[in-house]
Amino acid sequence: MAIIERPSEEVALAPSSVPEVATPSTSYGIFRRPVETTGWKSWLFTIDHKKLGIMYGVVAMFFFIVGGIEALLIRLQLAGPNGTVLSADKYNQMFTMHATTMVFLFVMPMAAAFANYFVPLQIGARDVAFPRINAFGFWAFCFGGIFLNTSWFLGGAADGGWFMYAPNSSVAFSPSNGVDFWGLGLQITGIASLTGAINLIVTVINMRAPGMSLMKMPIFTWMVVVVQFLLLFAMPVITVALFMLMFQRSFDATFFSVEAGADPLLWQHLFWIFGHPEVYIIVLPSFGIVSEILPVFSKKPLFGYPLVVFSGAAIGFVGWGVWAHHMFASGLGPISVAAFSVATMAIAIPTGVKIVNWTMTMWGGKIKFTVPMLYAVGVIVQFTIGGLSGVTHSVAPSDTQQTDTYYIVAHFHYVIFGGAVLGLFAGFYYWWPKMFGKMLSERLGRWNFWLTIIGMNLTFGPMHVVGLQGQPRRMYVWTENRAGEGFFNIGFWNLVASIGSFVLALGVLTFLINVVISHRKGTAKAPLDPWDARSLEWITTSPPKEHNFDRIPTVGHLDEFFHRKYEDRGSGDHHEFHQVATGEEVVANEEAHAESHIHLPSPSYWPILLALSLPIMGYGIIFNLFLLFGGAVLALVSLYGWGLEPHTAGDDEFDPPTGAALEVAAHG
Amino acid sequence: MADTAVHSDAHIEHAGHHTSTGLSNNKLAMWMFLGSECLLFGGLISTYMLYRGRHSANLGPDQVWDIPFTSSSSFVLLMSSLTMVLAVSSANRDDDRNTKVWLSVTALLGALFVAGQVYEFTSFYREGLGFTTSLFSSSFYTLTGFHGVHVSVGIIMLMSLVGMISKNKVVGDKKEVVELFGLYWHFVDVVWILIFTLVYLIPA
Amino acid sequence: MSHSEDHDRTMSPLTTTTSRLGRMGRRTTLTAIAVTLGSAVLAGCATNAPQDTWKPAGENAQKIQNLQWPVFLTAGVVGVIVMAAIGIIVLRFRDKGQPIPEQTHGKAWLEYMFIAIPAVILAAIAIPTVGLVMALNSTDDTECIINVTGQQWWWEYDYEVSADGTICGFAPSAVEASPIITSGQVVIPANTKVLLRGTSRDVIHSYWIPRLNGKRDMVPGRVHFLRLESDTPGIYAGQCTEFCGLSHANMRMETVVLESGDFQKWLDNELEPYSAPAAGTLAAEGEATFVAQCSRCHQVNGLLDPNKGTLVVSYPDQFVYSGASPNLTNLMGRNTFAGASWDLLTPECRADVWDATPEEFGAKYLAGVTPECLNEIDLREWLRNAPAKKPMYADPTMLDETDGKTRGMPYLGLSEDQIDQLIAYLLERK
Amino acid sequence: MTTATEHHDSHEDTHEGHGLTDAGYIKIALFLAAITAVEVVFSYTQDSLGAAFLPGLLILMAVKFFMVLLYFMHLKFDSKLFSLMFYIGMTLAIGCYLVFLTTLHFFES
Ligand code: HEA
Ligand code: HEA
Ligand code: HEC
Ligand code: CUA
Ligand SMILES: [Cu+2]
Repeated sequence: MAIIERPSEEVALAPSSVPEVATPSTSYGIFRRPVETTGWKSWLFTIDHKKLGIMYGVVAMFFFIVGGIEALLIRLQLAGPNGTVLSADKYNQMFTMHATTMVFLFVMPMAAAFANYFVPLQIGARDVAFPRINAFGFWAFCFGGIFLNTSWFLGGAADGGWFMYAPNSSVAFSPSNGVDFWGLGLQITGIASLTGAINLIVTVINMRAPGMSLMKMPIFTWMVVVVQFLLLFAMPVITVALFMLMFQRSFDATFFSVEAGADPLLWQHLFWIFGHPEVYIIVLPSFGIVSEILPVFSKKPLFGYPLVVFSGAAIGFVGWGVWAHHMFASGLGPISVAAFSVATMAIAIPTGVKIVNWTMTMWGGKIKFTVPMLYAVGVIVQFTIGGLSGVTHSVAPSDTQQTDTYYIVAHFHYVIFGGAVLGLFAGFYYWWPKMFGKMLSERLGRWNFWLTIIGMNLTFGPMHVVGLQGQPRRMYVWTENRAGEGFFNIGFWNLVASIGSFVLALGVLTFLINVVISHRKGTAKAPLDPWDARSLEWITTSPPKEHNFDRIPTVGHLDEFFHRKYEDRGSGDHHEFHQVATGEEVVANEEAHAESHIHLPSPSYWPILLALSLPIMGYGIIFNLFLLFGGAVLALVSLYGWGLEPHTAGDDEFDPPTGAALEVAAHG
Repeated sequence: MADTAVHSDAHIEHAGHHTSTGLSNNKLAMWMFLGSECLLFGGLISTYMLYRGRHSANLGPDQVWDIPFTSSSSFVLLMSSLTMVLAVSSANRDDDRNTKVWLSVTALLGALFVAGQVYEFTSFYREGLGFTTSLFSSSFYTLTGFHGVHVSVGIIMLMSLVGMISKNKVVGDKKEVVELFGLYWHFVDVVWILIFTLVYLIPA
Repeated sequence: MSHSEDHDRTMSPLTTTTSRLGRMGRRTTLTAIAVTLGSAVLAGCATNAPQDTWKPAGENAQKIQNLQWPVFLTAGVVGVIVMAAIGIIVLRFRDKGQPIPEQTHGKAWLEYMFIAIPAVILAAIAIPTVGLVMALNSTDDTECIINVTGQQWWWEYDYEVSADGTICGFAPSAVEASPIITSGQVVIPANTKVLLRGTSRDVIHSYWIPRLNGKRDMVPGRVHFLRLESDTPGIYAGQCTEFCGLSHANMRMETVVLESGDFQKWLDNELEPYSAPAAGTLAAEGEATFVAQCSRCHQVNGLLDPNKGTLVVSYPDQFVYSGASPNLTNLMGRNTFAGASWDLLTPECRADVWDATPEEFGAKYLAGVTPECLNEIDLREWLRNAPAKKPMYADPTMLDETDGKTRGMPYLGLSEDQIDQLIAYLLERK
Repeated sequence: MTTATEHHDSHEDTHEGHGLTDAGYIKIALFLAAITAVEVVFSYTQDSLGAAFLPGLLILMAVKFFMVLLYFMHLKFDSKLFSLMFYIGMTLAIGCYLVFLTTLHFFES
């Protein structure tokens, strides 16, 4: 924001203190370039990766609760036989939107929140490569998510299940506008993912601090890069599928019209070519978080760092060759089935590397079981359960007994909740002090953790039983006729799962309470380095200053921060680590050598306006083509505005001009 | 199109060049975008391939194609790649005048191609091949339509660029901006090379 | 399992790695045995749900079972090992003030080993998997083909007459063979390799009788095959497992396996000519109502229009989007209806048939639905208002997208009298 | 991002000194046009070409594709990183979609 920070003691000690507020002058006729650094405008038009990260987080959390409440309704309906909480129609909408919300509006954006916030910090950069595109990505996600959910009030949400198989998604079989909203909404959030992917990859390739070679990069950053590559190449595939769906529904194209000779397997292939990479998109960021946390609390570097990096990349790569394991019962023919079955098994190998290396990281460590660490260990255990049931699916003949039953539902909630979501919670607790300068309560955190773990096992554990006893998924009711009796009876275990889901909800609620309490206690300030951390994001204040680092750190090691704090005084095979500096001292040293001229790009109206045009066009396609035209005009105007706008507001756009401030030399 | 990197010294014009790899952010981003587009067009082409034979008897590819016509419009698009590369080359010599000329010629050739496509579509339509007629027609129009939209967007961008160069309003490094547009334009041409052979020349 | 926790804690953290691994090995062997026994016991008593995937009753299901239990076991053992390792770590490597450990970045040989071991295990799983995929797909030894067609939300079966005039190798004794069309329950002879040849009339459905075989999607525009085979007479329950819209949950199916003698009887009965209800009975009134209200959609083979004396042929394609409705010729010969979602038998009679021993089963099934055993409640509700019982897309004001055709059976506004008549009429359809 | 100490002027080595002269570009364009002409001729003489027809056309297509990619788009002279980005996408696209078409029995007819 074209202001120079003067890193003085005051600023360092009171990180939340606001730098000089500049008053904007006029630059767009009556509108002014939004250069405020406080107030609502500073959020709405911001292009700061940290603010955007927080905004991603808040909105994703909101959608987590939405998706969670949808899940609770599902569980209420299924608690007993012939449930009456939801009608068949509402139930179908509920699980479709539950999955869509959780996957596209919670896990992916929450990972984007962490990636946005921490990737630049972990590689020693001051922002991402394309800050305005970053802002656009956030708003596209936000508006896309809202757009998707307005379908609830405009005739009903999508009801075809999250993989929306054709031809059940055609107008004749799903006459409400729900599927249109679904397709266009995902298209919009997909644009956000694509731009985000390009942005983050460029950032990591090009903006690393001096000395940070690729193999010295924090593992979280690595996993984010792999995920962005997956997004980069997977999004266009679903884009093609969604366009065909839109043309089918809105303009009577024939892609999925069986009467015209269409092959319904076309959609399945396109969806899963995207869909399988997608599941690794979901889980790898959390793998990254876990890989950050385990070394910190074990006081050991990540075991086999290069192998963990390569296995992450390998998962990403092999993940492109296994999609048809979702189609083992679709009638592909035995050769394809056998090939995909074996390929799927292969993916357990790189994933196993992660599990084993995490375990070996802890082995022989000096472990502190803080809340983030509990969650990280939770991931290892819970994900392994889910991964192993995944291996049982990969055996194609057995999968024909399992597919589309609750046994699959159990698998993917163990890998998704046990892998991805627990990992995200680990990230919340680990990085909260960094992001907000305040600690979350460890005591409440432990409640949070245990309720969540017990809740998730109570919820998803019984689904293994229910599924192997033959209960298909996506059934709005089950009957006692097919429930059986005795220990494995479906009725009992369905009830357990439903009760479990409320325990789980209590767990999530505890987290929200923890957040509220932490922020109410206005004064309690987190120590600068509460965990004795190891990576670059900790070599700055908490929360970081607007420009992240007073001086861009020079990197000599993987775990740079650790090596600045500790020194090996042993000799030969004998190692003895001694603390030579505290985190505070390391940061103070950086501040003492602050750089003088720091330019940051300025906020802009255009990203949010461009993003706003997308849902307008969406409504246009569904309801009224004039609206489509209006949206297109807005998009065009925003694009031109964007294209002609300099990255940084000129000095004269401030009132008074801030040119003078630029010359202020840094303190010390 | 793209923002410049955050940079740690005050020379705004040079921003984006001081990178870990020495490569331009914008160019890297463009190449990634093009890599991603491979999967988009790949999907559309394979869908077309799957469905090209599924049509009513007398409205299949072999019946409606007009190879000489499409060959000439392909030639036009191919030549627009030449003019584009000449524009880039002029821009690299800081020759604004020729840059503008070649960019305009490129846009013109592009427009000629699009006009040819519009003509082709209307004549197919007159023969009875609507968008919804058959699987073949839906996937053909979708594939070539996507390509046509890419060309049209390119034309708009080229003309805007000509305007911006005239008014001296190009944000960032002018040479690079021209080069980026060039990459995009050539990619669209490359896609047409595939379409021309796979869709038009190889019989269903 | 009781851990030797105290012992663990007293051990010096500097114990050598080898001895740790050795101890871990011993413990996991024990746990593995426990798990093996445990799962064996559990599998043994898991006789319960009719769709239990671990209770094979046919050749293909058995082959799958033979492959899957060792896989589950392997997965279980791997899981236990991981958890045991975590358990040991939690107990042994807590921060008890020990010095900061060596900042080791890994040991190459260990890392390679941990790649090699899973690779070997997975290869051991992969080979039989590929073999079984191929084996399950072979159809050369098929002895009987039955066409099955899915539509929202029920299955139709069509027993083709083969060139030699037999159906599944059985020749009807009395009459000439003509195609048999039924719905909901498919009746097959025991010890016969039956091949279902399936497709769909609207969206994708999936055919699944867990105890006989894995599932196979039935896709519109494609024909897929699925083998069913069993040597034990009885009813095997199944369920549509590909999400197919509103009443996916109410799209079930059952495979009925009969001894060859019983199958012959069933066949003969199916092919018996139509017998009109005796004049003046309630059922005869029902026949008229049926012709007036139902026969436009539902076929009853051999039914003559009482007024015109002509053969009544249904034309459901004008009213139902999928173009088909269940053939009701021998409705009471099966014992469930409407996508096998409700019973035609009262609970007691149902239990009698379903729980019958394989020897008794045939006779009980062939008895069909007797007046005493009729579950009138559900059938009445169905006739009174079908879409209220089974969610279907049948509201006439909301059918723009399907040319006014319903998906499923619409509300017909029948009076209670008409329902009485229809039930009396339907009771004789067997 | 680098600090001033690591500062190196990179525009020189990324923009200039590589690539072709304008005359070179024109030659390539002519070559491309010629191939296109050959392709069209191919499509008219399909019968006499027999089994060589399909592979011939595909090879010509690939030659054109890579000529534009390598020369017009400078990929040959530019950083390998750009090639990497593009080729990953291209390879995934070719690989996945070929498998996809194979499983749908596209190549069997
Ligand atoms: C986070 C997301 C995630 C992850 C990581 C995975 C991971 C895996 N998944 Fe899962 N999967 C889903 C999300 C995920 N899945 C979803 C959402 C669906 C359903 C979609 C839908 O239908 O709605 C699904 C469905 C699904 C199916 C289709 C089931 C069906 O519908 O019939 C299959 C089939 O093969 C499968 C397999 C696997 C395998 C083999 C892995 C492997 O990557 C797991 C590897 C991990 C381990 C194996 C554990 C650790 C390893 C070791 C300890 C080493 C030693 C191990 C051995 C020697 C075995 N998954
Ligand atoms: C990221 C992915 C993700 C996540 C996190 C979850 C989380 C949960 N899921 Fe879901 N789920 C899917 C992805 C996910 N799911 C997918 C892809 C499907 C397949 C859909 C399909 O078939 O198309 C599916 C399907 C699915 C089904 C099967 C439906 C069916 O087939 O008929 C069920 C049933 O129990 C279920 C349950 C749950 C539950 C109980 C949670 C819980 O973990 C939720 C926990 C969260 C909360 C509970 C929110 C907390 C709320 C508060 C704190 C507010 C407090 C308010 C109150 C208590 C009122 N999910
Ligand atoms: C407009 C078409 C239509 C009409 C008219 C109609 N039905 Fe149906 N009926 C159906 C359809 C479709 C089904 C299958 C519904 C399902 O199971 O999902 C069905 C199912 C049934 C079933 C269950 C059949 C089975 O094998 O499972 C019975 C019994 C039945 N109808 C009786 C009647 C009677 C009696 C009447 C007349 C009073 C009638 N129907 C009128 C369309 C119709
Ligand atoms: Cu038919 Cu589900
Ligand atoms: Cu998958």
